[in-house]
Formats: sequence, structure tokens, C-alpha cells
Amino acid sequence: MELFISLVINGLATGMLIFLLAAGLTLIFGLMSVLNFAHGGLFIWGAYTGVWVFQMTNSFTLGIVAAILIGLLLGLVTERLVIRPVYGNHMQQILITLGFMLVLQELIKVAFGPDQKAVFPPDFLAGSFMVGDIVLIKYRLFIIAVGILVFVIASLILKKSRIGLIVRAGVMDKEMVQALGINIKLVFMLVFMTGAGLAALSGILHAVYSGVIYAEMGLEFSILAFIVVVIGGMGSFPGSLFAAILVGLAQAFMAYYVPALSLAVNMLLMTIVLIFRPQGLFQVKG
Amino acid sequence: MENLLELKKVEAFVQHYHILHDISFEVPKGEVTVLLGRNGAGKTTTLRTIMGLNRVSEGSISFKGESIVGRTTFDIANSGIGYVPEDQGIFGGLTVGENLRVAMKKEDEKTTERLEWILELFPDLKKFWKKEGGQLSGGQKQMLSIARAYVNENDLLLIDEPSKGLAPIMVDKVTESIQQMKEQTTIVLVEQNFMMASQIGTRFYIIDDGVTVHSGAMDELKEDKQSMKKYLGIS
Amino acid sequence: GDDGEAASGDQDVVKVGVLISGTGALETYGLQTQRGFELGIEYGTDGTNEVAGKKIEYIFEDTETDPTVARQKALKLLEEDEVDFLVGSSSSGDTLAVTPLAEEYETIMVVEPAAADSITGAEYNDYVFRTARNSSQDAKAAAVAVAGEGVKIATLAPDYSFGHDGAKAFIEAAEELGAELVLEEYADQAATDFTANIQKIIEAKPDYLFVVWAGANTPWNQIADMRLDEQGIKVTTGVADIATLPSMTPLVGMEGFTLYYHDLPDNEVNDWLVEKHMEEHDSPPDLFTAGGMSSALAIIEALKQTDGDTDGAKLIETMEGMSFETPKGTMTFRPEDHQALQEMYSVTLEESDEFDYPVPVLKEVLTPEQTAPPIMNQ
Amino acid sequence: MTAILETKDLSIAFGGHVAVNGVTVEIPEKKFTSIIGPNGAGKTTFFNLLSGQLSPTNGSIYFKGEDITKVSTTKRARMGIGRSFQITNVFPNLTVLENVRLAVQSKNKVRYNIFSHFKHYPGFEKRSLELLDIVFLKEKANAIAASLAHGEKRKLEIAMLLALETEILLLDEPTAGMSVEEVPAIMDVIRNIKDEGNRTIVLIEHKMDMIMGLSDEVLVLYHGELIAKGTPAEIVENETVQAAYLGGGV
Amino acid sequence: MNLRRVETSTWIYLAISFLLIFIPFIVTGRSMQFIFIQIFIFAIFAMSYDILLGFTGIISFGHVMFFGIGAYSTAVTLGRMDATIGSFVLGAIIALVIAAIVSLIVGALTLRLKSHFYAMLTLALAGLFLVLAEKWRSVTGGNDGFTFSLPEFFRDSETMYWFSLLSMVLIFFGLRRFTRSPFGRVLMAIRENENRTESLGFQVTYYKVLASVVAGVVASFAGVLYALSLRFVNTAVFATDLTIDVLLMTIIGGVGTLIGPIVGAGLVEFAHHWLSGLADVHWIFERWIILYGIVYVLVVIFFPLGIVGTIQSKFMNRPVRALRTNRKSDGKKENRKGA
Ligand SMILES: Nc1ncnc2c1ncn2[C@@H]1O[C@H](COP(=O)(O)OP(=O)(O)OP(=O)(O)O)[C@@H](O)[C@H]1O
Ligand SMILES: Nc1ncnc2c1ncn2[C@@H]1O[C@H](COP(=O)(O)OP(=O)(O)OP(=O)(O)O)[C@@H](O)[C@H]1O
Ligand SMILES: [Mg+2]
Ligand SMILES: [Mg+2]
Repeated sequence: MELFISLVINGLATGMLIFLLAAGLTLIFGLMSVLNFAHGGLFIWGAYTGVWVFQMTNSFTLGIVAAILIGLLLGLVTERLVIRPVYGNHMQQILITLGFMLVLQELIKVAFGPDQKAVFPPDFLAGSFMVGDIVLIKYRLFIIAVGILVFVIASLILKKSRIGLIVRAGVMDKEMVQALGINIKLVFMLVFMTGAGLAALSGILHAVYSGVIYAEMGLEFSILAFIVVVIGGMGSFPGSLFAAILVGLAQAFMAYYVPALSLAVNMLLMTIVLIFRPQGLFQVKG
Repeated sequence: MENLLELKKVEAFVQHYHILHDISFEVPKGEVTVLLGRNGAGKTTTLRTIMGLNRVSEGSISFKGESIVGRTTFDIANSGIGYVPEDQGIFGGLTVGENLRVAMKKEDEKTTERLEWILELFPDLKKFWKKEGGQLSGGQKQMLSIARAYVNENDLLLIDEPSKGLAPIMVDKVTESIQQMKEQTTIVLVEQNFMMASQIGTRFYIIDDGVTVHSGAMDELKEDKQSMKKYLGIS
Repeated sequence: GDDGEAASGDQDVVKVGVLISGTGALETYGLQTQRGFELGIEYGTDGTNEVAGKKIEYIFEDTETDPTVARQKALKLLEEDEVDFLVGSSSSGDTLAVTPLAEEYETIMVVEPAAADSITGAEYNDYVFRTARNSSQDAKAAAVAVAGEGVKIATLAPDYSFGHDGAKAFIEAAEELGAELVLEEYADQAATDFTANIQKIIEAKPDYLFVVWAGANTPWNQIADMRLDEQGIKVTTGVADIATLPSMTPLVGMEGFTLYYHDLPDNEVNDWLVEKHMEEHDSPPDLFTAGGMSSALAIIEALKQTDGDTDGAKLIETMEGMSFETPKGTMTFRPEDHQALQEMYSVTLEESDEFDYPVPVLKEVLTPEQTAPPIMNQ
Repeated sequence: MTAILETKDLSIAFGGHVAVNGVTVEIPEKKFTSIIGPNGAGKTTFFNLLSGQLSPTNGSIYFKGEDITKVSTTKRARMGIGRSFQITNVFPNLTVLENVRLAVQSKNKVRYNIFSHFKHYPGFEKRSLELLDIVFLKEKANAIAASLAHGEKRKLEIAMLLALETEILLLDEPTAGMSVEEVPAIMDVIRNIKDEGNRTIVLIEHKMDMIMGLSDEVLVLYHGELIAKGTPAEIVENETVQAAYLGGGV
Repeated sequence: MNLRRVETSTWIYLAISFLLIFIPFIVTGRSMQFIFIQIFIFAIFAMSYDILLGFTGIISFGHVMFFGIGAYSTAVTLGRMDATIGSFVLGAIIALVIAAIVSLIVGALTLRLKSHFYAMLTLALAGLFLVLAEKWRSVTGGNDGFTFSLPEFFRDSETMYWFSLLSMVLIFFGLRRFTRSPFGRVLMAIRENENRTESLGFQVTYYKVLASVVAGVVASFAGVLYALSLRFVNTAVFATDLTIDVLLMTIIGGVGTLIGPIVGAGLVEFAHHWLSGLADVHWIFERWIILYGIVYVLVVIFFPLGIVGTIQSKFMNRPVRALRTNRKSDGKKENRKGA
């Protein structure tokens, strides 16, 4: 039983971490229908900058703020330079963001050096405590909490405001939305920046979780995020959350019971979902 | 009489094709100006150019006395122009209600009133309020597109072939709605249905190959068999 | 290419082509090898860059950690530069893509720091000599450090060749020393959550957990978080390069091994290396710096013995069984598989006053004989 | 008079909304049948069912007596049911000529040839140009389809449909948005096909003069149901039709 | 595009191919020849990708799986058997057959999955092949890989050069004919508007699957040559990086042109070689990927048709097609899918 609980908690934590990573992607894809393969680049920049500030100032909060800021800033740059010319064209989006991903990743090495860097949780989140025989790692509980928070906030915003509608309409027919008097470019930019900010936030959170950062982790994790987004149904927030937790749990349990398959579990899950439910588990409109 | 909209010797490009060569016309406030011309003459392009969707290379377009050349589309729209595009521009993935909500600039009482009026005019929209725009029938889409331009209070409406694909009974209704609208708003209408155009129009311009070649009062045109034949092929 | 010395085509020159990962995931390793090699030439020739009357020239090439590029660069070195020796490379894959060329061109290749057993095992050819330790040597060192009669051991390794090789070799060596294996666990190399694996290990209740690990996602934090020590399980592993030491903070107190840390070996060569390295690069030499130096020293020693003759067959004859001094003490190329037997170091990871990361402190020097790996090329 | 197409109790519902409701009708061979009805009556949907774009929730479709309810779009096209689309549906980035040539190629059953060059079929190009000429698009043969004005795209649609030379032509508002001048010309094109007398044509239109001038028989759909059927003259007189569809003015 | 122009271009291509035959007499170094060989191999790989991306409009992130299948089949066969031409031929046949079967199955999935979903699925499948190659160590040697020896015939660098060149030229003309056949025209129609193609009476399924098989088999053959040229294989032949590389080559050269991927392969390989060789001049060249990435982004924005595509549309007045989909209609297609 302890084993089970412990696996569940760890699976949940991993899942939340993946969800945070996928949230920005979902937002950008779900609302703007942009396939952003540079997501991983924003993620590592968030991780490196956040960690750097965290280590300089010894304040985790400042680290998080710095990560989000750099995310917003890079989001702005990315949107203006790279994404803007290719709205509405998936093929070009995939291509251009892949190229930009390479640039972002390589620039990390220029800015921070090619070495991997170790990261430790802030004191108040370090270590673990025991409840009965179950080990609870503090930082994981923290992650779970942040994940839920982000989910709730994002869902509220999307439900309540007209912004979601406008963005979706803008994706379908940009000219028409403008002809209705909406500055869609600005709206798109803000949404993209938010997505980028989320990516960067998940970067710093992830850095502290795994204890190490390196430039290549961007691509690695953005693929994971894409897998989750696909499984959940492109653009669905609840879908991403569900899929992320599914993947997290599957990883935890597979690693325990069928370690031979743990390498392939994400890919297998996605393959199965795509074959039997091509639109993802949570289908969304638009 | 004051001209709400004025185009002078406008030349415009679509991508790198020179489509409009010399478009000049005036839209007096409170009237319905009709643009006529055969397929591919440049009527749609003219409306799109006014909306800032095409690049103007020469000439001037002024709205309420101010030049709007080079301004962004949303800016032009916000200065008081509503647009019903030729291809309807329905957001296929949004419901009928959402399509209207995106268009609504304000959610005040007046707007609600207008909305009610519109739904009375086109009961189908009410019936299919929750249906996705993409699933509507051709005519329903047309109604939605017109409705979307009506919900806001605009000074000028650009309407591109509203009768296309509408059942005769609906054509009547749309005609009637435009009649009503023209009390409050100035209208530029592109229309192939000559019957309809001649009913509502006060003044006409004929466009041929990107050039405004003829103009006058609508009533005169009906009599002017020669021009009708020459420019519109109607005999 | 990075010409160490001005090239001149005359007879009295020995050319060495050094393949390193200058870019890509392993570029820090590449840099270490490069610096070590340069210093090795300097030391071995007393700064003259000459041995047996011949000038030594060396050319560095970046394999970009890509076998295709590695092969292309090796061809360039062999054909255009007509090198007499190859050295390299940082990745085992790159190395394997090149070793057949050594045989084809009858040119000696000194493998450094690639560790895959197969290089001197299944893929062995006569022209390949390795100054780097191989994975089995690591494993033996680890076994010697912890195993004993009746000790229960478990392993945790990444799920690919490197991990499997390492774990297998460790288990063999440890069992020979009388230890008992209770669990052999493999984790996805890209995983970030190791708790399930650690959970299993806790349940198996070993005395020691041997962790083979390379790559960025490390399990150390989680091992600490899961409180293995409180369950009476001691962790042991290899200590890698300085950049990874901070991430090992949670393992302070651990007994393990390393193949090199700058203040462990006690010999003249190493003293010189540390001093010189500090002087030139303002940092101590790292994990593979000593290896890079060793490869240079092996070549110099061989040339001394052949009196500058670079004929492949002659060199093979000379180098088989040849001993030479390196920062890691005396190394000897074992005649059977051309693997250099070498010192390894049994260490304890301790907090340090000097640095904000833990450092390995010498417990025992493991002799070349103690860590001699099985011969695998037959 | 034999029926070439026949539907029995054909229905389709989208969610709760029944768009076509129990339509049983026979489309006579080699005749000209028109379908009218208010917007949203289910005309296009009915076409979609006939051509296989949609499959019915209920009922069946017979082509020359054979049940084709479950036959795919492609197969139906090959059997001889061709259609044009209400929303212009062409290959936007190919030239006008290539658009038509694809249809001609399909008609000539050159489908899986991977070895010969497409230019080995000069006849295709000639035929395509002929067809473009018929719909007044010949000068635009080398233009990219996406750059055509709306009315021109409609003409291209028709040319592609004609190229298939199918036994049945389902035309969905072929002249919507076409200029006043050209409507009669397109009507002539359609009339010529009719006069050749070996094709069955089904037309959806809102232009009553066209309906009156061409049809042998008119079907009226209303809220998905077939409410009237008869000669054009009968239909115009029908009071229900007048109220629901024609209105007063036009 | 009249008959005469096609013929001239054919002559030009033949002339270039003929000139390329003599390269080994000028460039005698094996290392430079090796670069050329790599270009030919990647040109073949990129052309196969172009069949999917440029001609049928299918994005695959897992095209490398066929390349890997080719490389491993050859390597394993040659590694286990005597190094004779016979075993090479056997290896190549195995490679092509496996690739054909796999691509048939994977291609059939295009029916169910649209655009990015299919892309993700292929990514996953290629990932599974990578895992397989890592896990099945008794055959593949794990991720370190293994070396093998070549049949006498291929040991000579010049022979390898001519063989790769010949393969590329033959495949180029073969694929060119393929894309210009009536069949190829239908592929283009599918790329533009799948539904419409169907209602013209073409069975879209068969076309997509066959295109996928052709692409898979050709990619596999590129893998065969790759293994031969390297005499070594490891799991890198299944790495996603390779798919990205080949994607870049195709895009930079020009999708939907066939000659584009060849140009792209040449350009990328040479740029790589020279830029990284400049590392001594300035450190930035060590990070040449940055330059590469930037150039690539610029190409996508300003020359979405790639080099060859841009030249064709500018100077030869060919209709512009390929990537330039009508943005508005693209968005609308999305809507319909959602419906
Ligand atoms: N994107 C484009 N590229 C090239 N030419 C274009 C493009 N869009 C329109 N054109 C051309 O511009 C001309 C005018 O088109 P426009 O759509 O304005 O005509 P129209 O008068 O509205 O015709 P219709 O009555 O058929 O709607 C046409 O000849 C058309 O081919
Ligand atoms: N895919 C769909 N999903 C849901 N409802 C649909 C779908 N297609 C059509 N409908 C609905 O079915 C009804 C009939 O539509 P249809 O397009 O057949 O009308 P129509 O008679 O062709 O009208 P029009 O003359 O305006 O083109 C409409 O109310 C429409 O909203
Ligand atoms: Mg128009
Ligand atoms: Mg309809």
C-alpha cells in the first residue's frame, strides 16, 4: 500500500511538472493553433535565467520571477520575429520554430557555457518528511500545488473572458477579425507571451526538480510536452492535465513493474491514443 | 452634401498584381451607393482596399474627411466601418452566438436591442444559436455575416453581394433590412442582383477592369439601356 | 583543424591527429582531452616538442559527437595530413566509426577517453591502443571499493549499453569478491523520476547500492530524498568530472571510486600537470585531462623506443606490454587487448572548505592489477 | 420514364437537428430536375448524401436500381455521379488548367500510371482547354486558381464537373455570385448539356428564372422534407411554396 | 512547362551528373570524396522526404526510421556474413523489403491521422525503433554500435563515390518521372485539397500509401548507402536529429522540386564543413548551428519556396505552389476538421 501511494504521489508530481510544461504549449496551440517547437528553447531559457538569478540572489521567488520575465521577453521576440510571418500555416510553423529552437539552444551555451549546472531546491522546499512509511518529498508537493494553481487560473481566464473567442476567431480568419475592429496582432502577441512565460516558469521549476540543467534538455522535454498535448487532445487544458498525469503515473508504475518498457512508455501511450482516438482523449472544438 | 467616403484615383495591388487602376467615387452620407461590374472587375478588391486589406500604391481614400490610406484594418474598422465580405468570413469553429459576440464592440443596451432586431429578421440564427458557423447552410452563413455587421453601430457599411445564395424570400428580407439600416447608416453595396440593387441603390458606379467607368443616379441607369448593355451585359 | 604547430612536410616530423568532441553534448570532455594532450606533449618532450630527433606536430579535429563527421575528419587526418597517430575520441560511437580506418591505414590509434568495452573487445583491432580506462575497469574499481564476503549489493544503471556494460562488469567483479547480488535495476536514461526504481531498491534491502551514471539527469537528489541511508543502504558510485560534483552534494559521505581527481595521484607527472594547468588555464585539470596527457605520453614513449620509427607493425610490437609514466602513475598496455592497465582511486566524498561542492578524498589507491578488466577480444 | 437515382426515406440528423427528413424521391433519367427551398432546407445536405460526402442516419439511395448507400464518394464518382460544390472547392495552388486536367485524367481512368510522363497525354490538355473555353475561362488557363475572382472560381467548378462527363450532374448553385451578364451564358452551357439529352441534371438554385427556363421537374424541400413536386408552372402556383420560399417581391 | 523545356532541363541535369563523374579525378582525397558521398546519400534521403512533404503534403517526423532500417539491415547482414557482394545485395533487399512493409503500415495510418497528428505518430514510431535498436543489443550492439567490413568492391573510395552518384542520379530521374506521371499529379492534388481529389474519383488512400512506400523505400536505400559509407552503424541512424537535418535540407533547397533537396543537401553539408572549419577564425563558428538556425529561419520567412523553388518561380515563371498555401483557406480547413 505504501508503495502504491508513493508511486501515485510521485507519478502525480511528475505529471504536474509535465503539465506545467505542456500548459504553455496547449495555450499557444489551443488558442492560436500555432505549433511551437521552440517551446523547449523558451523552457531552457527560463531554467537557466531563473537558476542564475536564484543562485545570485539566493531567492527562489526572484528566480521564478526572473524566469517568467525572460519568458515573456523571449516570447515577445519569438512572436515578432519568427511566428508572426507564419500564422495559419502549420507546415511553416513547424519548420521555422524548429530552426529557432536550434538557435535558442545554442545561444544558451554562448550565454551560460556548455557545462551542465547543478541546482538545489531552496531550503524551505528541500528534503522530505515521512508520513508513516511513506516518504513525501517536499518539492514534489510544491509542484503539485503550483500545477493545480496554474490549471485553475488558466481555466478561469479562458472561461470568463472574450479573449479566447477572439483568438480562436483570429486563427480561423485573421482578416475578418481585424475587419471587426480587433487588433489581433496585439492579442496574438500577448497570448504567445503568456504561453512563453508558462514555458519559462516550468523551466525553472523543472530545473530545481531534476537538480541539473543542460542546454539539450529543451528539445528533449518539448517532445514530451508535445506528446502530452497530443494525448490530451490538442488545445484542451483539462486534456493536457489529464494526459500529463496519465503519463506521469504510467512512467512511475512502468518504471516499477515493467522497467523494460519504461523507455518507451510515452511513445507507446501516444501511439495507442493516436491510433484509437486520433483527436486525443479530450476533444475540443475549433 | 457631405461625402462620408471618397476615393480618388486609387490604384491598388493584390500581392504583386496590379488590380485596381483608377477607382474614384464618392459616397454621400445617408445614401446607398452601389458598385456594379462583371466578374473579376475589381469590386471586391475595391471594398477590401477600403478596409485596408490591400496595398494602395496611388491615390487617396478619405473617410469622414480623413485619409485612411496606410492605416491598419482594425483601426479603419474602429473608425466606424462595418464589412460583410464576399466569402462571408464566418468563423467556422465558433458557434453562431460566438460569431456575434466576437463582433460586438460593446455589450450595452443598444447593442442588445439591435441584436434582438437582427434575430427577428433572421430567425434561423436564433434557432441555430449554438451551432458552429461552419455547419450552417450557405444562406444561413450569409445571414450571419450580415448580422455580424449590423450588431455594431457603424457609420458606413460595406456589403459584398448580400443576396448571393439566398432564397428569394430571404432576398426580400435582406433588401428590407438594408432599407431599414440606411436610415441610420451609409451603405456601399456590391450586388449582382440588379433587381435588388436598383431597389435600394440611390447612386451607382460601374467598375470595369479596375477602373470606375461610369456613374450616375440609380434611377437613370434603369432607363439607360445603352450603358446597361455596354457595362453590365443586361438587355 | 587546429594546428598545434606549424606544419612542415619534411621527414623529421611525426604528426598526430587528435579527434575530440569540440561541440555537442560532450564538448567539455573534448576540451579536457585537448588540454591534457597539449600538456602531455610539452611534458614528454621537455618543452622541445621533439622526440628521437623528430618534431611532433598535432592537429585537433572536432567530431561534433557525430560518427559521420568523426569518420570524415579521421579520413582528412589520415589522407591530407598524413598523420602517424590518431588519438580520440570523446564518444564511443565516434571512436568505433574510426577504429577500422586505423587498421586500414595501418596507423596506431590511441583511444582516449572513450570507454566502451567493445573498443578493446568485440571490435578490437591490432592498431587500437587505449589509454582510457574501460567500463569494466570502472566497475572493478567500484567492486574493490565496497564488495566483500557476504555483502549484499544492488545496482542502478541507465538503460543502455554504457549502463548495462558497467553494471554487468561490476556484478561479476563483486561476486568474485564474494558479494551477493540482490537487485539489478535499470532506469530510463532520460527519466527525471527515479523514485520507482529507488523504491524497489529499498525493498531489496542491499548493503550497498552501486550506481553507474553518466549524463545530465542524475538520481542523486532523489536518492537523498528517499533516505536510503536511513534504511541502511550505502550508495557507491564513480566520481566524474568537476562540473558534476555540485550535483553530488546529496551523496556526501559516500564511498566510491574515481579514475582521476587532481589531488589524488601522488606522483611527479601529476604534480607537474596540476601546477602547469593551474598556471595556463587557471583551474585544476579535470577527469579526462590526465587521460589526454597519458595518450600523448604513450605516443612519446613509443617513439622513444622505436627511435622515431612510425611504422605501424613496429609500433604495435613496441607498444604491446609497454609501460609509461602518466599522471595516473605507471600505465601498461596489456598485450592481449591493448588496454592500458592503470591506477584507480577508491575515495570518500567529503565536504570541502575550499569549494562549495563536495570533493573526493583518497581512501586507497587501487593498483592496475586490482582493477584489471577481463580480456574481451577473444 | 425510369429513375436513375432513387432515395427511400432518406434522413440525416446532426445532433438533434434533422436536416433531411424522410425524403423519398425518384430522379428521372435524362431529365432536368431542380431542387428549391429556403436557406437551410437541406438541399446541399441532400446532395452530400447523394454524392457520398455524408452518410445517412436512415434510408437508402439507389443508383440504377443498385443500392449505393454504403458506397464511398470515390466509387460513386466513378459510377457516374459528379457534383459541383456550393462553396468553391478547387485546388487553390494549382493552375486553372491543372485543375481541369486532373478531372479529365480521372475521366480517362489514367489513375495509377507512375511510369509515363503526364505530357504523354496531350489530349488531356486539349480537352481541358476546350472545357475552359466553354465556361469563358480560357485566358485564365495559366493563372493560379486561388487568384481567381469569386465568379471565375464558380466557372472553374463547372468546367471540372463537365470534364468528368458523368451521367448525373449535381449542380449546387452554380451561378451564385456570377455576374448578370454571364449567368445567361452559363445557363446556355447547362442548357446545351440538357439538350444533348443524354445526361441527368439535378440543379439547386435560387434564381427562379433559371429554374423556370430549364427544369422538367422541380422538387421543393422545406425543413428537410419534400413538400412539393411538379412542373415549374405547378410549383410557382403552389401556395405553400409561395409562402415559404418565393415571397412576394421578386 | 512545355515539353521542350522539360527536355532542356533533363539535358542540363544529365550534363551536371556527367561532370560529377570526374570529381574523384580532381578531388583525390578520400575525406573530400567522403563529403561528396554523404551529400549524395543525404540528397537521396531528402528527395524521399520531398515525396512526402513536397508532393503529397504529409509531414513526418519519423522518416529517419526508414533510413535506420536501411542502415541496420545492411550492417547486420554484412556484419554476420562474409563481406561479399552477395551479402550486400541480400542486406539491401532485406532493407528495402522491411522498409516497404513498415512504410505500408505507417502510410496506412495517414488515413486516420491528419497533419500534425500524423507527424507526432511517426515521431513516436521512430522513437520506438530507436528504443528497439538500443535494447536489442545482441543484434545491434546497443547505442555504441558496431563496425563491419565491406565487400571488396566498395572498399575503394572512388567506387563508393561513383556508386552513390549513380544511385542518386537514377533515383532522381526515377522520382522525377514518378512525380510527373499522372500518378504524381494526383499526389499534388491530394496535397492541395484531399476531399476534392476524392470527389474527382481518385482513391486517395492508395495514393497516399503508395507515396509513403516509395518515400520509405528510397529513404531505406539512403540508409543502406550510409552504412556502407561509414562501415559502422549505431543508434544515431534512428535519431530525430537526422529527420530534422533532412527536413532542413529539403526546405532550404525547395520543397516539391526534387532538385531542391539535392541542392539543399549539398549546401547544408558544405556549409557545415566550412563553417565549423572556421572555428579558429572566430569562436562564433564553433557555434555554427546558430548561424545555420538563423539562415534557416530567414529562408522559411523570405524564401518559403527554398532556393530552387524561388528561382523557378522568379525566373522560369512557373506557378508558385508548394508551401505557399492560401492562409485564409488553411485556417478554414482547420475549422472543418474541428467540426
Ligand atoms: N490574390 C490574387 N492574386 C491575383 N489576382 C487576384 C487575386 N485576387 C483577385 N485577383 C484578380 O483581381 C481581379 C478582381 O477581382 P475581384 O475579386 O475584385 O473581382 P469582383 O469584381 O469582385 O468579381 P466577382 O463578381 O466575381 O466577385 C480578378 O481578375 C482576379 O482574378
Ligand atoms: N455538418 C453539419 N453539421 C450540423 N448541421 C449541419 C451540417 N451541415 C448542414 N447542417 C444543417 O442542416 C441544415 C441544412 O443545411 P443545407 O446546407 O443542406 O441547406 P441548404 O438547403 O443547402 O441551404 P442554402 O440554400 O442556404 O445553401 C442547416 O440548418 C444546417 O445548419
Ligand atoms: Mg467579388
Ligand atoms: Mg446549400
